[in-house]
Amino acid sequence: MDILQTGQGELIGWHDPDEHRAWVAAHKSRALEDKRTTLREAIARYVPDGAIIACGGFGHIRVSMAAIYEIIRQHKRDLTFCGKTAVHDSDVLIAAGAVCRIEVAYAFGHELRGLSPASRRAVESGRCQVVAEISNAGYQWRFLAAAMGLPFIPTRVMLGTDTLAHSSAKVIEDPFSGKPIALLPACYPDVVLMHVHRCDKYGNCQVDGIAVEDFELARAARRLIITTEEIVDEEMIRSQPWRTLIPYYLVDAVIEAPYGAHPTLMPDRYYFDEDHIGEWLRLSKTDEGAAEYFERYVYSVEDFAEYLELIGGEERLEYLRQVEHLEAPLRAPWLEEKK
Amino acid sequence: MDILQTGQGELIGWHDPDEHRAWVAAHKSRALEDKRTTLREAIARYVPDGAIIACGGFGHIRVSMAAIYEIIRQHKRDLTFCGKTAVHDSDVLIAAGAVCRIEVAYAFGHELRGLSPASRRAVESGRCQVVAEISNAGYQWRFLAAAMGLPFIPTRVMLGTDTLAHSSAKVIEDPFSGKPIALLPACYPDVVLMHVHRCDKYGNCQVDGIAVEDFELARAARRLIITTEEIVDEEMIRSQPWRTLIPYYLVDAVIEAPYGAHPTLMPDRYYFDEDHIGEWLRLSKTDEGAAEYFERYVYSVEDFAEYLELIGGEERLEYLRQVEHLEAPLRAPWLEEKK
Amino acid sequence: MNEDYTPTELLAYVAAGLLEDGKSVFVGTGLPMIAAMLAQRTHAPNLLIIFEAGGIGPQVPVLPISVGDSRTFYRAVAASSMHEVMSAGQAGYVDYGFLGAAQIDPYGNLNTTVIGEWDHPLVRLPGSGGANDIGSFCWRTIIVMRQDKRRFVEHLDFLTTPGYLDGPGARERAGLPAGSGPYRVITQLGLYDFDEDSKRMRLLATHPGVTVDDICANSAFELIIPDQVGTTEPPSPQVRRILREIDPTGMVIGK
Amino acid sequence: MNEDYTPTELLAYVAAGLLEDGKSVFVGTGLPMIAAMLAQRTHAPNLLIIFEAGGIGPQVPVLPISVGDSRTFYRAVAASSMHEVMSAGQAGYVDYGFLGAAQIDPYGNLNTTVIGEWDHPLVRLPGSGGANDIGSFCWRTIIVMRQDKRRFVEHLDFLTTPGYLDGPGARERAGLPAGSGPYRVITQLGLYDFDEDSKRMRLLATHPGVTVDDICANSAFELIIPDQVGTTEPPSPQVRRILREIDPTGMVIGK
Repeated sequence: MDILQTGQGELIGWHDPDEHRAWVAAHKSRALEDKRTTLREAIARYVPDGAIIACGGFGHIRVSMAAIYEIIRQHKRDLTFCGKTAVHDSDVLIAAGAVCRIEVAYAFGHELRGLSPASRRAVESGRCQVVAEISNAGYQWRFLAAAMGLPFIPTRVMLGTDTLAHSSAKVIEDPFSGKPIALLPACYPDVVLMHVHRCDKYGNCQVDGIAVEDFELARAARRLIITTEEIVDEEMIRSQPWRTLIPYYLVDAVIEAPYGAHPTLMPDRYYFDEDHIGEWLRLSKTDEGAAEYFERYVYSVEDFAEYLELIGGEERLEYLRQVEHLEAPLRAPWLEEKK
Repeated sequence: MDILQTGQGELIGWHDPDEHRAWVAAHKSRALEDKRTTLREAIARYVPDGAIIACGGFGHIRVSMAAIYEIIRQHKRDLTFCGKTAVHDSDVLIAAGAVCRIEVAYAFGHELRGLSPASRRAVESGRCQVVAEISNAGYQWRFLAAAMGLPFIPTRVMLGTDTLAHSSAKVIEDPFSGKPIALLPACYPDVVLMHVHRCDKYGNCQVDGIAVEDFELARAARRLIITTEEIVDEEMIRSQPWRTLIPYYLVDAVIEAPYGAHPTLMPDRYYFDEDHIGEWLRLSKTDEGAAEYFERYVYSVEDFAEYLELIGGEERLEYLRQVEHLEAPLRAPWLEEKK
Repeated sequence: MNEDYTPTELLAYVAAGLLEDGKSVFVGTGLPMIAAMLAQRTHAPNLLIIFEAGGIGPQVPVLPISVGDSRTFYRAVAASSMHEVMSAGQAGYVDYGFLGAAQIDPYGNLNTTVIGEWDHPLVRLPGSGGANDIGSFCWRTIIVMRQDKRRFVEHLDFLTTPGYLDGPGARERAGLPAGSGPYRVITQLGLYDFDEDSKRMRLLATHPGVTVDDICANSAFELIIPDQVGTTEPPSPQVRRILREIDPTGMVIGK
Repeated sequence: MNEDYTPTELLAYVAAGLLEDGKSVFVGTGLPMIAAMLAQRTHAPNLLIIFEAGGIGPQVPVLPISVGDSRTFYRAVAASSMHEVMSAGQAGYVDYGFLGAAQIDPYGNLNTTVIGEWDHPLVRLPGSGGANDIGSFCWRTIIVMRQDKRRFVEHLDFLTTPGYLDGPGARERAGLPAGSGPYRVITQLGLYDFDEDSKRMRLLATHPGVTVDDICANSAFELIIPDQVGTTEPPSPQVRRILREIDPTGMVIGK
């Protein structure tokens, strides 16, 4: 095999396909079982220190914040993060000291809101290490390779750039066209946290709106923890089985967590809580501020329900529902500053 | 590039990715346009003699028979067929003399009903040539490669077999695991015929039930002709955009053709017409019988609506609807023979 | 007594007995479907049935005619795509797979493509379909076929679907998933497995009334015949009643 | 007169003018979104807007904050996946793409990863995100960024997203899609394209009130300055009114 180029980024989450098949056969149950549990139990059981983790959704869209807060609450350490399209998820996990290594497609930024003070500080000071670069499509396709049980997927992006040079991809000559082509190694995260609109107690999941890369990521995951706006009867799944994005045998734990994506956006349910994200961005400008945030919103609360009371309870959540449905105007600290 | 093995099957439907990109840029409209037309017009325009064609669905499930009959009616010749999971579709096209070359994953059989007399006869006599072998998953992934704009997709099936030796795949050493792996070349059919439950006049399509490989095939197609049970208002598409299997810019022609899959099965609408399929299997035991079938059901009728009258009209279609919904028992000639 | 069972009922019963509860199986139409449904209604209620066209975990109401039939995703947990189920198989999620064949060789390799030469076929068969895929990636494939000297052959006319290729380690050397391969062969005469050392077919049990001589007389290659050969258990009246419930029209079982 | 337009309004207007009707564009949040919506409401009503997280052809009701925001698939023709839209791009279906950058070099290569050394960053930026993908596969990429000597540099600290790499033919030699690449650069000072022969950046037009000296003084690399340099047309009051309709809260345009 002539290899034209080998990216120098660290190869995280890759397994020989045969090794992964053996793992699947031994660890993933094909039986229809009631998988309902608590977040405390699920995170304690499936997220060991040092694990490689990834989040469903899109960084601040449909992110399982309930699971992320529980990881922080349990003081998980030395996690490696798949920064596929990382926004709020990676920022708080890095700031809390849970994540100390990250492969980056997108991270350290909050799109229109600006850069992330806390995680940038962690990276620039060396507390969090960037182990490899990649692009959004590139990461997405690393998960596709894993979902297909393949060692790699080819792509025509990243070629000729430092992004590729610092990735874990290799470049070969395509034996069909004779042109150089990049091969993206599969990525199987140890644990994936994913928030969905509804699922049954077995873990058969439906999502409204864009799937982003959750189809592939759910199938790439070794352990898949599902938080859901609601647990529905099996009947709802079986009456429209073509709506199932994730079948139960991919899922290890199911936790009912209404508003579990707050302060991120849940399509057709609730919009970004810009006041809360704004509070985070303001406090996280210093380590002390970030610590204050975690003390208030994570360590001092028993569980996610208590957190929801703290951020404004029913009234706040109703407002976010209205903004999502275009029934109330958006308020945002960063928007105020532009005026 | 060390190539461990090169399949000796003919490589059909492959294009250099750059050549395909240029074709897309020049020929696929990204504008939202009314694409409604007649089958006569669509087939005349998009199916030249000699084209490589493929059908959506699954051989005798959700097959655009209305489009297939029109191809036969217009005496198209020298077509090459992608026998991805070919059942009734390939059988009638080969018997009618429209298709004279086929790449085979599955063909010449009618599952439980037995083998296909007409197309077997054509292959065994040399009138139809098998140009390559492949597996169902292999073909599916050839379309995935095309849908992704890639020259190939790797797979771990077919290795070590004559199926691979007579395919268009190549085997290389995977640079990540060091193990042999098969590379399946992309396949871009010149024309794909697909029958869907509903679409709008622009070609945004929804399908109920299994997608089979239509997601990938629609994206691999150079020209995509959609027949649909009904043309719905754009509103129905836009109110649940996550139900769209095929966005309009992939589609070249939209034809409303209720019952357009008859005598094949349309999920949630109508079941196989076993009497009609049985008539075909009986008649097609001889060339004369097959000719009689085409004369009666294709050449003597003006269009698909007239055909539907001929096969039993509203009463017959209502019965098929009832069988699909488990409201009437299945009758089938081949079932009678087992008794 | 039980002696009025049909050969097909026996095959279905023996096949069903091979499937474990809580595992997954790739099912085709006909006998495999019957066997999987029988297993679900007896010892393996939590058997996950998957169809290659995309149906996952259906509650099959009546026997489907095709693996893409709407009955294959009736009240299913998912009505997905070939990409989804084939990927799941490739990634190791599918335990069992059923295969049929026109020819089998001592290593469990199968031919469903052609009798005669490939470019000048005597009989053209349907080709791989999903067989090569199932034979490549399922952990344990179960082959159900008729046995005679034209079908149990030393050399296949065409190797459509991989068994153990030419012996121990050959699958892995070819790049096929490690640790997978043919598990059992069921014919109208008996039940076979594969010898661990040689990967050649070995008689495990004869069906009631079948002798080892019958077995050997109906194979063109030498079967491994161990000293101890069992006899398969025929289906009980209760099993036969369930089979009639599953296939009331006799579509597969016959009347 | 028109002189009370803001710099952002001008950028949006110039960017919108580059988009053709009946074509497709990969859109990010902020200015690209505004430009695409302005184009749709003026000369390009049939412009197909695509978002990298899966939104295709939405009827955007209010400005989205994120490219995965539910506004990006509001009344869309499809709410799909990243796999779908990135594949469509790779296969040649996406005409235009918008990119921003912290640094650009003469060949239109972009840096959004790091200022300083990669393993000892002075400033860590978000990385590629979808930028490398867009820059690799869109037929024509439009770069919108601030121009000064720290941003227009001879050598990037990190080449995140490919422009023309090191000159003519370099994209193709690297294996990138043929015939694609940077199309225009828009800054607060002017509008640029790339010279056909050298693939280096060339001044096309200055914004009203900006001189060629201003242009050159704000680039650390030598720009190609042709004999004839145009002046961009400022947005009309009508255009500005539409921009205010699109962004009533001033999220992007400012107040």
